Amino acid sequence: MANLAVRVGEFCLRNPVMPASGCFAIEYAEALDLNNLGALVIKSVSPKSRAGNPTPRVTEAYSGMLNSIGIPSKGLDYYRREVLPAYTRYDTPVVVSISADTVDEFADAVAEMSLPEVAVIEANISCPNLEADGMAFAMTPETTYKVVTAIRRKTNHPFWAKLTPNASPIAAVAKAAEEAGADALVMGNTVLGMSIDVRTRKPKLGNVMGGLSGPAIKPIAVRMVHQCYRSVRIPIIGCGGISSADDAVEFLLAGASAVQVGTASFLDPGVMQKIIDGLDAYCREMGVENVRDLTGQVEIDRQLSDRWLRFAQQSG
Amino acid sequence: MANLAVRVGEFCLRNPVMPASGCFAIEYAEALDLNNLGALVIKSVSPKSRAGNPTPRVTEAYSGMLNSIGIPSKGLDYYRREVLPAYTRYDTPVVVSISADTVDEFADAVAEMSLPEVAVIEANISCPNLEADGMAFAMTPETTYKVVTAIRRKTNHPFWAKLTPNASPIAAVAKAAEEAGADALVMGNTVLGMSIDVRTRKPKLGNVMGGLSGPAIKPIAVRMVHQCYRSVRIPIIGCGGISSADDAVEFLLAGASAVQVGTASFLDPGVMQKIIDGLDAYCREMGVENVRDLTGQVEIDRQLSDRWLRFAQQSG
Amino acid sequence: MNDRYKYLRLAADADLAGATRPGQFYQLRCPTTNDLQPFLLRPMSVYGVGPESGTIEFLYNVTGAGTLALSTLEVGSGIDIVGPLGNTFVLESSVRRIMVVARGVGLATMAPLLQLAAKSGIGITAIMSARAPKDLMRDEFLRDVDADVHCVYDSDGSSSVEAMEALVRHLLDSRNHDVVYTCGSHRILMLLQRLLENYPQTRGEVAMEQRMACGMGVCLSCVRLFDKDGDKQFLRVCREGPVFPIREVVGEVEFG
Amino acid sequence: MNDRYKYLRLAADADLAGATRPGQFYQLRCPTTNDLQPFLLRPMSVYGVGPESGTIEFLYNVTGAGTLALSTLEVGSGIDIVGPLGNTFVLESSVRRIMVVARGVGLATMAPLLQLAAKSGIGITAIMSARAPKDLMRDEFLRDVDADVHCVYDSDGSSSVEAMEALVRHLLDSRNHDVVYTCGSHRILMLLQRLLENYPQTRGEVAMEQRMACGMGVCLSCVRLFDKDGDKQFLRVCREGPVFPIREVVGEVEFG
Ligand SMILES: Cc1cc2nc3c(=O)[nH]c(=O)nc-3n(C[C@H](O)[C@H](O)[C@H](O)COP(=O)(O)OP(=O)(O)OC[C@H]3O[C@@H](n4cnc5c(N)ncnc54)[C@H](O)[C@@H]3O)c2cc1C
Ligand SMILES: Cc1cc2nc3c(=O)[nH]c(=O)nc-3n(C[C@H](O)[C@H](O)[C@H](O)COP(=O)(O)OP(=O)(O)OC[C@H]3O[C@@H](n4cnc5c(N)ncnc54)[C@H](O)[C@@H]3O)c2cc1C
Ligand SMILES: Cc1cc2nc3c(=O)[nH]c(=O)nc-3n(C[C@H](O)[C@H](O)[C@H](O)COP(=O)(O)O)c2cc1C
Ligand SMILES: Cc1cc2nc3c(=O)[nH]c(=O)nc-3n(C[C@H](O)[C@H](O)[C@H](O)COP(=O)(O)O)c2cc1C
Ligand code: FES
Ligand code: FES
Repeated sequence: MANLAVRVGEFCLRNPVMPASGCFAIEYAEALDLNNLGALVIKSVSPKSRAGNPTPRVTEAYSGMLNSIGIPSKGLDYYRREVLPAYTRYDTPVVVSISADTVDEFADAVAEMSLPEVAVIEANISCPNLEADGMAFAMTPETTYKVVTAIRRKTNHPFWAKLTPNASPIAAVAKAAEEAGADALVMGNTVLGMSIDVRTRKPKLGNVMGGLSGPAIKPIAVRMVHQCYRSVRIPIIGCGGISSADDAVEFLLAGASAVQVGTASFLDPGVMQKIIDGLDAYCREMGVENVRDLTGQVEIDRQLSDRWLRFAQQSG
Repeated sequence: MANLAVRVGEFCLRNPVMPASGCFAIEYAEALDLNNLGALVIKSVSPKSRAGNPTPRVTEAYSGMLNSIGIPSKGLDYYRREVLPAYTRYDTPVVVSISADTVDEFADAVAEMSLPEVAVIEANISCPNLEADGMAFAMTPETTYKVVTAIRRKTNHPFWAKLTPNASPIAAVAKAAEEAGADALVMGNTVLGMSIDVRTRKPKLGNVMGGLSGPAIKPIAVRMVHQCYRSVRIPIIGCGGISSADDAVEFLLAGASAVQVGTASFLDPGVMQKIIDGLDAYCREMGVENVRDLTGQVEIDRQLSDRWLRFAQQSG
Repeated sequence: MNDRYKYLRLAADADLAGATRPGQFYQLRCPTTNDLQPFLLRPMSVYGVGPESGTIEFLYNVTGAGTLALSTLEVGSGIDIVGPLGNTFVLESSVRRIMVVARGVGLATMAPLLQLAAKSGIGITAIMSARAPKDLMRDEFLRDVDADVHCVYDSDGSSSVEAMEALVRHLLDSRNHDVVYTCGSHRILMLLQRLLENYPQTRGEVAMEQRMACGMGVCLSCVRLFDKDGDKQFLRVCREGPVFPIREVVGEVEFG
Repeated sequence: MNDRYKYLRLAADADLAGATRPGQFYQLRCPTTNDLQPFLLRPMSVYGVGPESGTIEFLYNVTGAGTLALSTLEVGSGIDIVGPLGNTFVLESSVRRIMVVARGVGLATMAPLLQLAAKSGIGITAIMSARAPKDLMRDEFLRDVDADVHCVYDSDGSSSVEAMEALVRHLLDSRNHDVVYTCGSHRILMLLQRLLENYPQTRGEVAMEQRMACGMGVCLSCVRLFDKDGDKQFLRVCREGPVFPIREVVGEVEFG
């Protein structure tokens, strides 16, 4: 048995595998022993009550799916009273994911949910910022810095900023989150996409656009994890298209300290346990004693380009 | 037989189907009648001679592939003398794709290639801008405006700006290209990705990162075409993951006036002809007389959200 | 079965027959081929179970990539399924007679209910609606159960709302029915909802459909709005459903 | 064939046997399953053709998703292939004797050359290298062709560079060989390149491999560097190759 324990900053996990927000709920206790997971990440909650987006809310894509669930919410009180207790019963740290519409609302919500029974707060700053025309907080370094600073002021809980792959200056966004005091980054959320039914001419999602997730986005997420890893010193939790232990290892090698599994659970509710077991098997096969030693260990040959150029220059 | 002819600005095509740059070369004459295509788009050429990137240059992904070919080039003289003539022999307009390292180099190269036998110039402004630290020209509205303005000053040829899906403010980038005088947009190039071999721990591409293409990126490209369509009045050529007539129609409905087919040709060199035939079949089945009437005809129910909100507000 | 409907029987080591109740469904991982790559699992009602404890049957309509891929499965090949999922039709022991109103592939969902009712000695009135007599699949629905069967068709107009309203009223008036069950047609559901206002002593249940991802209550993609005594709320078809009281369905708006 | 090597025979309506020359390859669209989704086509040398004009044979090594998926193909099923692609081994009519040096699955690529040589009455010296005698596949390589066969193995050290160098030298010295062909081992290629310096009258050809996307010369993914009389240039393995003069290979650098 390899040592699967990892640390995300000060925070210790029995293994690096946890669910992605919105792709996990207590019902999975029927398919998994929740005491075996690294952490339990709950669906995002927003302080404002809302119904979520119109149906249809999901449609499939090649090697992936689009969703526009939105963040249906009955507010924080209801959440604390009716949702949270089911998760805090396990011997596994609980991560509460928060979405909000404005900087202040975000900070206040995080403060309110910084409860003793909550191990970590994940700030889903990939959600729309109403003060910036609905553009997600994490789309620019400036808005990221602002919201993360405000949150940091209001909580002493470990808190992770969940970034969006739709942001092009991802290294700068990551840096901004680090400088503003985030304890870790989750990289990342879904990629904005759209799909049209060519018979009815209607968008396949009620909300027209939605987030692409699943194996289709894995190369994009791996790349962004690696870019973040080169940009910041805080730990990174990789997320996007992970459906096997090999995928998880790929994210660890790229620079992640832990991983989140989303869409893959919809295809196999027991997949997280398989990934945990597979990580152990991988470590034993490859002679890796501690899974945490994999973080960032992609072997990039810095001289390769130069060698190639010299080699290629011989050509006419 | 439906009328498949389309216009991209002043420029008429017998049908909306053309290859994507880098995914087509004269060798496909063995698999296709090149006189049946809408246009012939050639692999990008750069004024500077270069060898391209180290091998391995391709690797596969879920529903797609990553490439880091780079733009191997022997310069414009060689291109004009040795490459171009093979393409201009057909009764199909030829599109020359240009990449360059700096604004001036770009403008000069476009000017030099604005030849009578060339119908259109495609400026691959998704390539790295050495004056901006290697960030692609089309990553920001400002650098886009600058390079497109410079190009426009130097050519009277129809010219298309090829945008990159890695740019997050895509509507603003599109607008900048329009304002700076591009005749049309190609949306878009590959999405930057990365893939690691978990046994060797090495990146699967010699160049570490590379461009994701194929069906995996289709929802992203469709979304961006639609965002561009809402942002500009110049025509848009859709590109990204198209491998069937239904895919082509999806892009037309989203707002494209024509489409480019890339990776799909690698899986079936005859696929462009099948897409052309399939477009005709689609039009006949659906009672569409002119394929050009499909552009932008996605049926978005602007009241849906409101109806949904009113409906949802009933809930407690 | 015929051009449109296909039959699928699976055998597993688990006691699927014992674990599955009428109205429940499974999520099926459809096969992947070069041409068809259904990504999500497909929800499918259980059409029948047994006689072996590991045997389970589905009846499906080929509509898109997933079901088309299913139809390419060769005898003897395996697929992954998740389930049983969802709630069940409720058939109280006090019930004496039920009415089932089925259209299209909705009959697959209700077939196990017929078996259960018959086994419990409960009387069955069955109304079957189809485009034309050749589409009816009467035998596939009844599977030797004894019932008072009424068939209506689009082809002769007998399935029109007016004609069906008259028929259902007539049947409900002539004998007491404790419960009415339906599946497979929104139009019929709305008709029954309206009719049941006049029969307060008769319960009504409908098995609903909605796009699903997880099928287990996790993702919130499959919600529909229901009215529980004036308290309107979104419920998950996969978890609180797929079976809902006919009276609680809020059917005013279609969102595609 | 055995644990590692599989045999695939396809029948098509086209005259594949007539169209395909030794050294050429096809791109195979491997099957897609729930577990294996090879996206790109896989390049595969032709191992044999005929006797029917539409029949073509491949011999492959199960190494990853694509070849694993191939090995799940059931007898009677169909796959799409693109080809024939690439150039061919050259066997001039003036040739009297050739040497073939094969290792591993490289024998598949060279098997058609043996057939052609035998049919033309050309003498054949065959050196076969393998890990151990059980991996050799001698009969699969020769397919009843008469040749002067020498087998070398890792297991007894006879396949070491030194031992092979001595063997090849001895054979080239004892009889005139017009051409030496090889495939399947970079080490052997480098050895032959070095040795051929001493045998200027002997041509050498090698069939190379490289990652491919299009297989038709379009995408520029499959380049390798070659030295044409001091003019170094990148050539496409799929188009200018896969067969190249041994002397022109630039083998100094491995890029993964
Ligand atoms: C609880 C439940 C039970 C069902 N039982 C049966 C049954 O017994 N027999 C049967 O033939 N069909 C049944 N259906 C409908 C069946 O799930 C769809 O016909 C099937 O998913 C279509 O998949 P496809 O890939 O062929 O079609 P596509 O149109 O390609 O499917 C695309 C996507 O839309 C979803 N989708 C399409 N139609 C429906 C639908 N009507 N309901 C929910 N999702 C849909 C698919 O699951 C998939 O995610 C049931 C649906 C639900 C929700
Ligand atoms: C011209 C040519 C002829 C060949 N002939 C044969 C043959 O007759 N028999 C045989 O067993 N093998 C042959 N190969 C090698 C064969 O193409 C690879 O073994 C095969 O592609 C591996 O695919 P995979 O999915 O099983 O492995 P994976 O490792 O999963 O493949 C991943 C990707 O790498 C590529 N790849 C992996 N190994 C190679 C390789 N050695 N060369 C080129 N691309 C590779 C694959 O095509 C695929 O795109 C030939 C290769 C070339 C270029
Ligand atoms: C149905 C669905 C709902 C989601 N809801 C949330 C959410 O509430 N909050 C959030 O931060 N991310 C949400 N996500 C994004 C996932 O947490 C994850 O970042 C993304 O799906 C990429 O990972 P995957 O490819 O493994 O699914 C959701 C994703 C899906 C598919
Ligand atoms: C192997 C390869 C080479 C490419 N070379 C170029 C190029 O030289 N110039 C360019 O503008 N785009 C290039 N592209 C991008 C394609 O033109 C296209 O924009 C992209 O692949 C998305 O389309 P697809 O999914 O249909 O392949 C290349 C893509 C591939 C796969
Ligand atoms: S399908 Fe996921 S909650 Fe119902
Ligand atoms: S594989 Fe595309 S050029 Fe050789």
